[in-house]
Amino acid sequence: MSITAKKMILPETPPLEREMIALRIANMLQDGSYVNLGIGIPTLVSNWIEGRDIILQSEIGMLKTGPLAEGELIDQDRINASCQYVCELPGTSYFNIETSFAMIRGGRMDVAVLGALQVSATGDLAGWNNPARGLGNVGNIGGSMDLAVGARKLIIAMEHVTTGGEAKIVEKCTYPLTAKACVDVIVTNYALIEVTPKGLVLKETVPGVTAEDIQNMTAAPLIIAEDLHEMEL
Amino acid sequence: MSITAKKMILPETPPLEREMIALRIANMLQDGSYVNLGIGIPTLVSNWIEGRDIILQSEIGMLKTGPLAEGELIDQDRINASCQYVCELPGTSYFNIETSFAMIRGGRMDVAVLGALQVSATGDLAGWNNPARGLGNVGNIGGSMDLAVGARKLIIAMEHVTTGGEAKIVEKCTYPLTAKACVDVIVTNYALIEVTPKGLVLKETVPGVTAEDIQNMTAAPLIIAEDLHEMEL
Amino acid sequence: MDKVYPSAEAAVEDVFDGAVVAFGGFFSAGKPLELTRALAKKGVKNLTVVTQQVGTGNEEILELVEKGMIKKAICNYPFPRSATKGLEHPFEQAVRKGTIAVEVYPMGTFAEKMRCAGAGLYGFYTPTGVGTVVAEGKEVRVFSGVETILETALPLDFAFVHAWKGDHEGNLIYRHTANNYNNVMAMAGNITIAEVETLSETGELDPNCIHTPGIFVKRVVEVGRPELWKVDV
Amino acid sequence: MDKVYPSAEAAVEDVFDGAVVAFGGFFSAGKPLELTRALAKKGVKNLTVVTQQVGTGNEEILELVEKGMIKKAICNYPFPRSATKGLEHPFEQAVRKGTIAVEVYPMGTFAEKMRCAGAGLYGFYTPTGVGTVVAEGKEVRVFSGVETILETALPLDFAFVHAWKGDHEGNLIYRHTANNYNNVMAMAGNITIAEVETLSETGELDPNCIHTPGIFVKRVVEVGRPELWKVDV
Repeated sequence: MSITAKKMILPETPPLEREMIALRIANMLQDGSYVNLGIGIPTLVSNWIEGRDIILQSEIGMLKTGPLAEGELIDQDRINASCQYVCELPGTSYFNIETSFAMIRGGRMDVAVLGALQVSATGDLAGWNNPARGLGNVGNIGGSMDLAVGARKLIIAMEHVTTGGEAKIVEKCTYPLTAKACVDVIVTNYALIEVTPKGLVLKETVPGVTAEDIQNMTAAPLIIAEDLHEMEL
Repeated sequence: MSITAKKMILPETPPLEREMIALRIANMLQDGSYVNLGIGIPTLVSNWIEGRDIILQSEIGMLKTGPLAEGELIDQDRINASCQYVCELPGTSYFNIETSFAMIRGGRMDVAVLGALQVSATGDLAGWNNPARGLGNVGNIGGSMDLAVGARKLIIAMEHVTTGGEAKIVEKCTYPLTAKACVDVIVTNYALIEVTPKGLVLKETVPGVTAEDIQNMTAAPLIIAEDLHEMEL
Repeated sequence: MDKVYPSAEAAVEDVFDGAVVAFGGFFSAGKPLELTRALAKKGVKNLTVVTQQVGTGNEEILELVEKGMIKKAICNYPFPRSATKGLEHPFEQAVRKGTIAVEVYPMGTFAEKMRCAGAGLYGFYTPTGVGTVVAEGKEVRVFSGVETILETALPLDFAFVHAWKGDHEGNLIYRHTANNYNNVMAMAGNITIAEVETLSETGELDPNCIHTPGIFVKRVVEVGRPELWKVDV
Repeated sequence: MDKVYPSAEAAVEDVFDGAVVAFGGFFSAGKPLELTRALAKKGVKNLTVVTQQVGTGNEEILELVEKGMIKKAICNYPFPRSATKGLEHPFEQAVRKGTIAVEVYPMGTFAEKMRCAGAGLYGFYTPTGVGTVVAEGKEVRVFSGVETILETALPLDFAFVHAWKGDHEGNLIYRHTANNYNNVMAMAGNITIAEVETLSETGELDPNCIHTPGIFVKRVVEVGRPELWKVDV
């Protein structure tokens, strides 16, 4: 499997916890924005925005999705698209799924945060189908393709390499694509990288990790930002 | 203007009043059907169906449109597509215009009743643009094109000839079309004619008028139905 | 995010020369009267107005016509029903003189073009208009034996809508048939401005009964209940 | 027209071999459980099922899988999230064995294909899926510099939907996120069958708050409030 199968060299420094990746992303969100959070690390972003003026959309058909519901607050008719019971907030609205995707494709989502299997040097995203599963061209697409295409800004939240130590940031995706040239920012457990017309720009690293370390676990060339700095959390 | 400009020969027998054309059409409607009535004679059909299980749709976004509203019942937010104040009935629903036309194009309208300027031998309808007005290719289309295409059955309600005595049922429409091959039945102030694959079939005439009389005011060949009979009202 | 503006004037201040501006409403129901008046007062040039009708039953838009603010009108029922009245009507006169260009669509197509834009889609195939002047210059395509034409999205720079109730975050509820074009224009508007009869606190409106979720609405102005319209078609 | 049926069994009696049947709902919210059970009980062959997911969080459909009633599934999120669980899952096993064919669409496209059919349209151009396996074999077209693909309408022979409240004429109101696919499937269904938790008298539901107008619904069955779902994705 060429470059992506190559084991990456990881630094000794411990990576960020998933919750910290989510926090870094939460800090990027602007007040007043409409945001959709995908399954996995992206969902954790919601833990860091309570009390802030950020409106979450859930593609099942809910705007202003509240925190996860527990105990008596559980209502089977109030779930998010990750199939979690959620609460209502003042200003919540419910709508049908065709309207939900009108919002998403129609450019109303200021930000979408999604997970990824691979991101390419040109911002292609592969996130819905791991060929290892052996199901060919079918799989769980979910709302990912619409979100990747429709969101004004697409942030990827993921581990920097696979559990097997292979690169996830690659020259060219080898897994089935979610969408082409759609990613704006990648936040991993080691770094924050922006996708620009010139290529991938390394903007932030976690404390104790060098730009060289990041390049060593990235299978696409990185441009070092002039203002490269440690990630603040 | 060739054939359509030719003055038709009218019989001595008085034609039906507009209300009677509407009554004949009302009698054709089946209980349980969803019906849209256009501007003009079609609107009068509503006077004959009160108490019957016929549900009127108004393309502005109302289903189960009630009778015309007067006095204190007038509400500027409750109008039909002909811009008349109407009443609500038990079971009325309101919806947006995109849903309204989803119903219309989507085949949910069992019957539409429209007026016409011309109907052709093959059921083409011309109803939205009288070239005499001199506005060229633009005019008041309204919902007519969608209704003509979308309704399961299209009934035309009109005077048999123009006020100038010219034929309105013609070999081929010379006015801008509303839709091709869309008309199922034509009810005029002299006759009821069905549009069939074989051509126009004269099924009913008003009392005192012969098939020949009808042919004399029709600029397309008529097939005389085997069971041609007087119109019952 | 609080989207409430202090006045209609403030809400329309950035409408620019050459903008595409849509006006919701259908005759007496749901017209954004105060926003339209504010726009007339402000003065702006070369507008493309998108609205069911210009002038007839939409008198407040006439002021834009008379002040020479309109370059083009995209509508469904542009002219007075009566040819005689039309000759005296400022909008029809402007069209005849060629000072305002006019584009007319079947009602369902007109609504769907905006829904298409609002849903982030680019075109759709409809059977409405096949074989008519509406089809001129458009691609014809056959699906399962049905002829259709390609219609494209109609995006709006600004959408002016009128709602019965609205909250601070832009959630809207319309009253009876006053919904009509308002929802679809709100969806298609890059900047959607809603005038509401009553401004509610966020959380007051039933989340299961919101017609237009706040994400589609950028600005809200409270205008009170409009006077009863006298409509003379 | 009273559309109430005495039982789910009676309502699904005419579902035929080879029919295209859609099932509303999304995980725990808004699934037509009783109708699905009645269909499983009835037994029918070579179904094409249209639904968000088959099996996972949709266990009642598994009975159709296990009884060999399904020829093909059209869905968005067909398999369990976990690859390991997938291997043990009857639906995924059937897909791997080739006894059930599967077609997967992005969520927005999936919903829009049904909306397209329900709206009497035949196809639409969407940017979602461009450059992915979803685009294979589909027309690519550029609008204003944006690449899109042509997706076509997905009409349904039967749509099974679940609503919170419904009246005798088929007007439906959904609860919270239990709307999801139910409205769009109701629109696309040739024969739409609604199970409702509470059957209301016609006129009891607020006409401004009907989610699915009765014209889209052919049959109504009262089923009471479903038990709480345990969802294990």
